[in-house]
Amino acid sequence: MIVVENLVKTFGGFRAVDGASLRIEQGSITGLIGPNGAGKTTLFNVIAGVLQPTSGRVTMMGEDITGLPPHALFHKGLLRTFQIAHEFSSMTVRENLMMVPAGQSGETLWNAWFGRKRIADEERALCAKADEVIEFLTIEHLKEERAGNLSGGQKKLLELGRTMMVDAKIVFLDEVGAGVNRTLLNTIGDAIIRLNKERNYTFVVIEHDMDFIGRLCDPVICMAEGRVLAQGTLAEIKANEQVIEAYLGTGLKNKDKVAVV
Amino acid sequence: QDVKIGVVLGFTGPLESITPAMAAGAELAMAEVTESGLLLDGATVTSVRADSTCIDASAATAAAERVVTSDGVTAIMGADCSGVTGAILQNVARPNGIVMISPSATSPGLSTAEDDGLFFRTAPSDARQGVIITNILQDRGFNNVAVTYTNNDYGKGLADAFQAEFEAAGGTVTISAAHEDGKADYSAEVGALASAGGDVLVVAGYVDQGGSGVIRAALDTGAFDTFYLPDGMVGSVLNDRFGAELNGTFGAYPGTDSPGAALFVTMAEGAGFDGTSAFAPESYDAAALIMLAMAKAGSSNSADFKDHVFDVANEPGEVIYPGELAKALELIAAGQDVNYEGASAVELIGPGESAGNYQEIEFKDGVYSTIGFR
Amino acid sequence: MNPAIRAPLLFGFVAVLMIGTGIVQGWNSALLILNMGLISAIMALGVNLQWGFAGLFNIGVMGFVALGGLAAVLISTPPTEGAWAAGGWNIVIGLLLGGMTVIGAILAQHRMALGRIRTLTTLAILIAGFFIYRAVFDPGVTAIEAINPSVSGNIGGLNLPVLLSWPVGGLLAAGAAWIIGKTALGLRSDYLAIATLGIAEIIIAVLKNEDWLSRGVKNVIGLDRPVPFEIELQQDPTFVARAVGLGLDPVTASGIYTKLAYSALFAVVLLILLWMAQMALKSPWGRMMRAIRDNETAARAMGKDVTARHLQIFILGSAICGVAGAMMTTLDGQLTPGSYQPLRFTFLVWVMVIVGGSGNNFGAVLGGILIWWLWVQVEPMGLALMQILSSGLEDGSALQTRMIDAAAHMRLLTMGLLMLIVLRFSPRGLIPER
Amino acid sequence: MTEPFLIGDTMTGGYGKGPDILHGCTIAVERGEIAVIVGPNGAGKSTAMKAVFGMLNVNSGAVRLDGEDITHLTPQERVVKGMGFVPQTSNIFTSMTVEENLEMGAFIRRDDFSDTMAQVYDLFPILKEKRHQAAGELSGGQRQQVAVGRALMTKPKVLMLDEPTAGVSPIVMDELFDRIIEVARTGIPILMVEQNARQALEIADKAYVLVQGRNAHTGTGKQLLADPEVRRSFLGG
Amino acid sequence: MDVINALVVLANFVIVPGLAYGAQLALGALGVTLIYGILRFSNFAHGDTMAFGTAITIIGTNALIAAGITFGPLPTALIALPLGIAATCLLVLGTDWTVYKFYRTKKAAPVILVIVSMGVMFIMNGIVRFIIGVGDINFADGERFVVTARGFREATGLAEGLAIRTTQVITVIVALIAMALLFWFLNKTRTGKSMRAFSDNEDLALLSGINPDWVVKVTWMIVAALATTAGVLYGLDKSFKAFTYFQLLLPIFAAAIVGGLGSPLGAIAGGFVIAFSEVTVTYAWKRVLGYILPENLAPEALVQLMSTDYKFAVSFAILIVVLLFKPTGLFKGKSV
Ligand SMILES: Nc1ncnc2c1ncn2[C@@H]1O[C@H](COP(=O)(O)OP(=O)(O)OP(=O)(O)O)[C@@H](O)[C@H]1O
Ligand SMILES: Nc1ncnc2c1ncn2[C@@H]1O[C@H](COP(=O)(O)OP(=O)(O)OP(=O)(O)O)[C@@H](O)[C@H]1O
Ligand SMILES: CC(C)C[C@H](N)C(=O)O
Ligand SMILES: [Mg+2]
Ligand SMILES: [Mg+2]
Repeated sequence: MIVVENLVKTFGGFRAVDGASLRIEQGSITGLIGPNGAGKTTLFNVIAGVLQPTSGRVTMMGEDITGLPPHALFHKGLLRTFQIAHEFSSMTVRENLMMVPAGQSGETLWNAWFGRKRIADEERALCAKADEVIEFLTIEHLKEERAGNLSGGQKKLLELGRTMMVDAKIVFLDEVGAGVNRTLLNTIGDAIIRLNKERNYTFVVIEHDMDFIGRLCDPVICMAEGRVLAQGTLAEIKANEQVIEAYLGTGLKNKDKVAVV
Repeated sequence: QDVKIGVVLGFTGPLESITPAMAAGAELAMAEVTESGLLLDGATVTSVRADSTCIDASAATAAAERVVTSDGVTAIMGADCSGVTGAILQNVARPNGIVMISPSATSPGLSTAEDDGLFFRTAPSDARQGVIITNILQDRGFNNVAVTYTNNDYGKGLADAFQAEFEAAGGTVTISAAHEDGKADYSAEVGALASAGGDVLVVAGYVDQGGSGVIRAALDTGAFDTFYLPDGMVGSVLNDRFGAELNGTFGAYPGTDSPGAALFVTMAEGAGFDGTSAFAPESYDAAALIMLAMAKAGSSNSADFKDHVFDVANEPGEVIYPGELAKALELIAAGQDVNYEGASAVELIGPGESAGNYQEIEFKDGVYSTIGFR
Repeated sequence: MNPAIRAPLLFGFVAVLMIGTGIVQGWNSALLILNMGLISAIMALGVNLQWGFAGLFNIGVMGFVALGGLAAVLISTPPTEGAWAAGGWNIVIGLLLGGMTVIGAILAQHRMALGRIRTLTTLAILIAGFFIYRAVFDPGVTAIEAINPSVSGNIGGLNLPVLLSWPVGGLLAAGAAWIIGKTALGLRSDYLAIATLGIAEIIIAVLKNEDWLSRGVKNVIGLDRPVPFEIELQQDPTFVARAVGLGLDPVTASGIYTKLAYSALFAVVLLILLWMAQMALKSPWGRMMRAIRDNETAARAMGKDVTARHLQIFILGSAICGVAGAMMTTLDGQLTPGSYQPLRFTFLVWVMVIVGGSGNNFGAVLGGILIWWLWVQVEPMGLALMQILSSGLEDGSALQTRMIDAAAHMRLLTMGLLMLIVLRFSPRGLIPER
Repeated sequence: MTEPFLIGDTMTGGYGKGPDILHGCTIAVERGEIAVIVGPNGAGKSTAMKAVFGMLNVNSGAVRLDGEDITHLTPQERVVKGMGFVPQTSNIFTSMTVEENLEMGAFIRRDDFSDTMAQVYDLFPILKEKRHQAAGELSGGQRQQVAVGRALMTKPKVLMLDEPTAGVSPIVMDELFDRIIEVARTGIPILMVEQNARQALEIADKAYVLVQGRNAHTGTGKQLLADPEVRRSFLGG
Repeated sequence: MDVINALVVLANFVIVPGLAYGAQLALGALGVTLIYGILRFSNFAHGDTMAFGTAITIIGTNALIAAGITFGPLPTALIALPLGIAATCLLVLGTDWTVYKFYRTKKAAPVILVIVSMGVMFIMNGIVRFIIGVGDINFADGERFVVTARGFREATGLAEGLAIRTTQVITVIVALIAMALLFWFLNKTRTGKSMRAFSDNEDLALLSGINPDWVVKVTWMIVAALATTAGVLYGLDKSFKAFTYFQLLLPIFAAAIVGGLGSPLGAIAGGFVIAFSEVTVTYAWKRVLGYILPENLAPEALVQLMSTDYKFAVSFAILIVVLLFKPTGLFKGKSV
């Protein structure tokens, strides 16, 4: 589905992504893990067109999409969420969702003035859809709240909710789980699996929660220092010495100091 | 009875430093008339000030409209800058039929503006000044000069009129460069002027504005040391500000060898303002003309007295100087003609503007003085 | 206070102000203020579209207003006799050549591979183009400016009804906005602001110095009007009879009549634009714009073409300012380029938008009318303030004279004071966005 | 029972003029202890932390530090009293370098803090590498490390952390928890909100479950971990 | 010899005035940039703050001269400067306390503060005119020139003169010192860093124990000092006039922005960019070329790229071009 070849992105002299090459298979839920600063988010940003690559190539279903602007990629069915939530803070939660779908006829001025009947119909449908998503995210009571006033986790939920408003082909999730309650995260995981099964979405998921990754992802790609360090099933990755050293670690050293009751 | 006259001048904005003296000049004339008790059977004359801002046509129009409709003035002394003067004339004076005498709007364009016979000015059109400057320069043997002008209708109009005249008379204008008033720095202009060269720099600007800035920079860099100063540039502040640095500089501004100007200066001194300040005499004269015309018409209504402005300003009749308004009113009451000369030797021509008598000045020992008349 | 009653209440208050002005200072004064107030409201609407809807910090309002004014001259004045023959074609061809030079340079930049050759070609095109342009253009200018310079000296206009200049002013401004938007809209906040300010200054510089176009600083006066002249009415016996029948003095009546006619024209334009802005704001388009204003990165990721939307709204807002500019020049009856000052035409409009309530169309309209009313009325207020303050002082004391002398300057001080008071009690504007 | 070192006692309050978010919520921590707050998103955990730190109005209830009523002190005065806080969001100075961020953490300290800084760099080696880079240019997890490092620089008497491990990799999370335990054992009480609840509860001496601004469950970390109801509803089974 | 003459002409009409004007703008821009950097708004009242400080200094200068105190070859105003600074400090602190503080605690959007500062500008406008009037005031005394054009010609025997004014020298030196001090202060001192922290994230600054009131006070006091110094030096070099000080605002803003808002280095660079683009692009090269080129090639025409009418247009055009390549100014400024 997506092939990344030899991608390099430098900031000043620093090579945040340093010749990464990877394939994301159609219909998979690929996990992307790696130490902080490995270049995962940067990789996402380059694929999603937020950043221009220094060199390298990205193709989507054979088509070269390197350096296309984000809105163009969105129209090709490529969606992403942000690690640091990017909500539309002065708009309500519902508006945050309703603005997502492309091709709304009310988004041209002409229709805003002279096609008001059509807009009203579309809006009603959109509104119903948004309410569905809101219900799924368990934030019904916040429909009319300004998104800026949400709690940290709720903002992350909203991020996810936006991807559910349209029919995407591939969705990049950047740490949707960070700051989200684990019980809810399980529900989110279920939804991802369902979207993957029922609507055939492809997912790429950055996450530091191994349980979550384990439940969802196959294959898992581990990045480090801007390059792909290892790739395989989670079990394989977990057994990889390098990955343990750089990323997983060996657990608490101060276990003994924890009070036992 | 109380006759109200609007004094519409730019009390704020780029001319804010000369307008107080102008207003004081006009109000001096009004006080004189009120005191005499001879206008329209003892009418008092009060001034209603309004801010023309000099640059904001809309605000000026609104202010003028207000003094007309709200304060009920029956004539306007003003406005100062040609731009707002045109706007007030078209949007307030003509619709309301109010006489307007400007002491200082000198743009040649106003000569041909439609005015229903309501508009006059005690300042000459700049077309005339171009001739004067040419004559003075050539009499002194200067044939190669640079010009800088303030970038408005006054400066540009004057510079154009002068250049046309001067070149027709065989002179060369090496450069004619605009400067904007109120700006921070004039090095660029002076640089260009210096590069073009010339024996004299003609500064068609305002003494309180960029004009002085250009002179300062030109003197400091040694680009020019002789200047020609037209009307907007002559003011006693030059003595304090430049003094001996300007020795040899010359110029001319409206005025005659009639004793009016000197009289006015003394009167102004008594009233606590500077009678040599630019356009202050013209302002006194503008106000005086309005009141004398009213007396002549026996009415303070513009429609009645607009046709008498010429009568009182020009021959025939007894010559009237500043401070003699009471005498003029007496004469008019007695049915006699007056010829108002005033502080600036008023002589109205053609479309109702000053004929343009000029006095030539020259700097010597750090002060300027009048050396002749044209 | 509940916004639903707040807005009508405030508009009611403005109406009371206007009526009060009419009663105290005369209806002519009140209507004059109202008319400029309506025009200001339109400008504020344009700025609000850009800032309130899309967060574009445009402080080049003055430039667009001036272009509108230029349209009024170019549409309504008669062509100067002999000007076209003397140099009009040189100018047109010169301008075309100049435009082609720029296009050529841009094409070279786009089409050629990066490198020294590209730079050299571009430079060569620009330099050669510049000289050719000057060679064709300058003689035309000289010839035109030589035609009776003290009253014309410019190319003149098309001698069409001045009303036509309102849409044309909008188009002219839109065209300029397109060029500016294409180059500068990538800039953020204050950087965009200073760029737009710069462009406005450039537009004014052109207007001031290209005498062939609209006489430069020599001003064009006596423009045509869409409504009758007062004098004509005063000389029209039926009108006079009717005025007298109504118990009015014909002079006053004629003034009121023409001003009312203007008010009606302006109000129609304002209402149409207000309706359009309001519909746009409440539609999905408006929602998209707010999203873009809130967070551009996210809006991009959600498939919105931020650049195109910015350009669109920049053009629209500027066009509205252009329309207002043409209307204002029509009302003034003259074009005086020297009077275009940023303080008056840009910052004052911004004050209107912010005090009214940015992001809210009704707020902008309210701010436009209210602030203009203040701008005119602070003058007598400032004087009154000084008189009150100094009344306690000994008559003729130095301080008192000083205060009365400075009264004219209290105009701005009063303005500032009132602004601060309003913003203190409703910091997000009088009718805030939601 | 003696009074805990820091206690937010039956706090009720909300943001500005909005509705109350907290309803009689109590959280407390003893010297040398780690207290962990867990709960669903939007339960009011962050709000409770901010209330303890004086960043919003508490309509009723009190906050006491070491027996002293500090309910009416400004946040800044609380800092001077020795409280340190890492908020959940915007918790770094993005335009300043990493090192300057840490220096700002030590702002109220007048002594030489270079050794503390060295400790922070030991704990988060990546920060040492990036110390002259603007913090806003860091990756999500690196920012989180800066935020915690900044709070550690204060050498506080009590440390409050709002989701310190959100977005950090497992290895760093372990190190962070190790360090938190060490710090706590030196006698500094630590009050922390966590969504990585299971790991957090393992090291917690005391734990609170907040739901809709109210205390739903309270106990030791182990007790709550063992409670099936808590596990199912809040810890993801 | 001719080449030297050409250089002297260039120095006299382009380089020296450009440097001096640039330094004048830079000093003003430093104040603007500081407010933007720390308090995050464009302060429209800055021009009038400068005017106020200068007005007070002028009054002080007059008093000193009346008392017979002068400063030798240097302008007496420099002795009165501290008085002006002190008064301006009081004024801006008072303004902050009565006006800006309210919006800061409310966390109002920057643009509201901009408009509020316009209100303050109007008020200061009135105050300044009330205190000192509207006229042009010349308060420079002491030795006006370091080198006069005539003196230079006589001393060197060259055909061309070079004039350097005392105030020009002082301004350039003061501007550079002020910039260096400010740079050092913001980046190296504790208070300076806390000011930057405050501007970056106010809430977090609070959590770090930074006293916001103190930060704000220090900012305003520095701004008052910078504004007064800038105003006085400008007034000494040209002359004092309330209206001109208001007009100075635009080029000052342009300088601060093109240099990069919030950056002291940028303010200096911006000042010179604006000044030199005004002075050079419209310069007529006739005289310079006349010296350099052989006699028969010497130009008749002015050899001027653009007439001086377009001097502002050109300097703004350059500004825009700079911004197109460096969207947040030469030194990576902030944007809110
Ligand atoms: N704008 C920037 N300028 C300079 N360096 C940057 C910039 N953005 C990211 N980096 C650096 O690039 C590296 C990769 O960052 P990235 O955000 O991609 O990491 P990540 O893998 O997503 O980490 P995390 O798990 O912490 O989110 C980091 O070391 C970061 O400091
Ligand atoms: N600034 C604010 N203004 C108004 N309401 C707010 C604000 N911040 C948060 N809220 C509301 O308060 C409630 C509690 O928020 P809080 O941030 O305390 O949740 P939390 O328990 O920390 O959740 P999370 O785990 O998602 O961070 C939420 O419903 C949220 O919408
Ligand atoms: C007051 C005057 C200096 C005005 C000038 N003569 C003009 O016409 O604009
Ligand atoms: Mg990341
Ligand atoms: Mg939280």
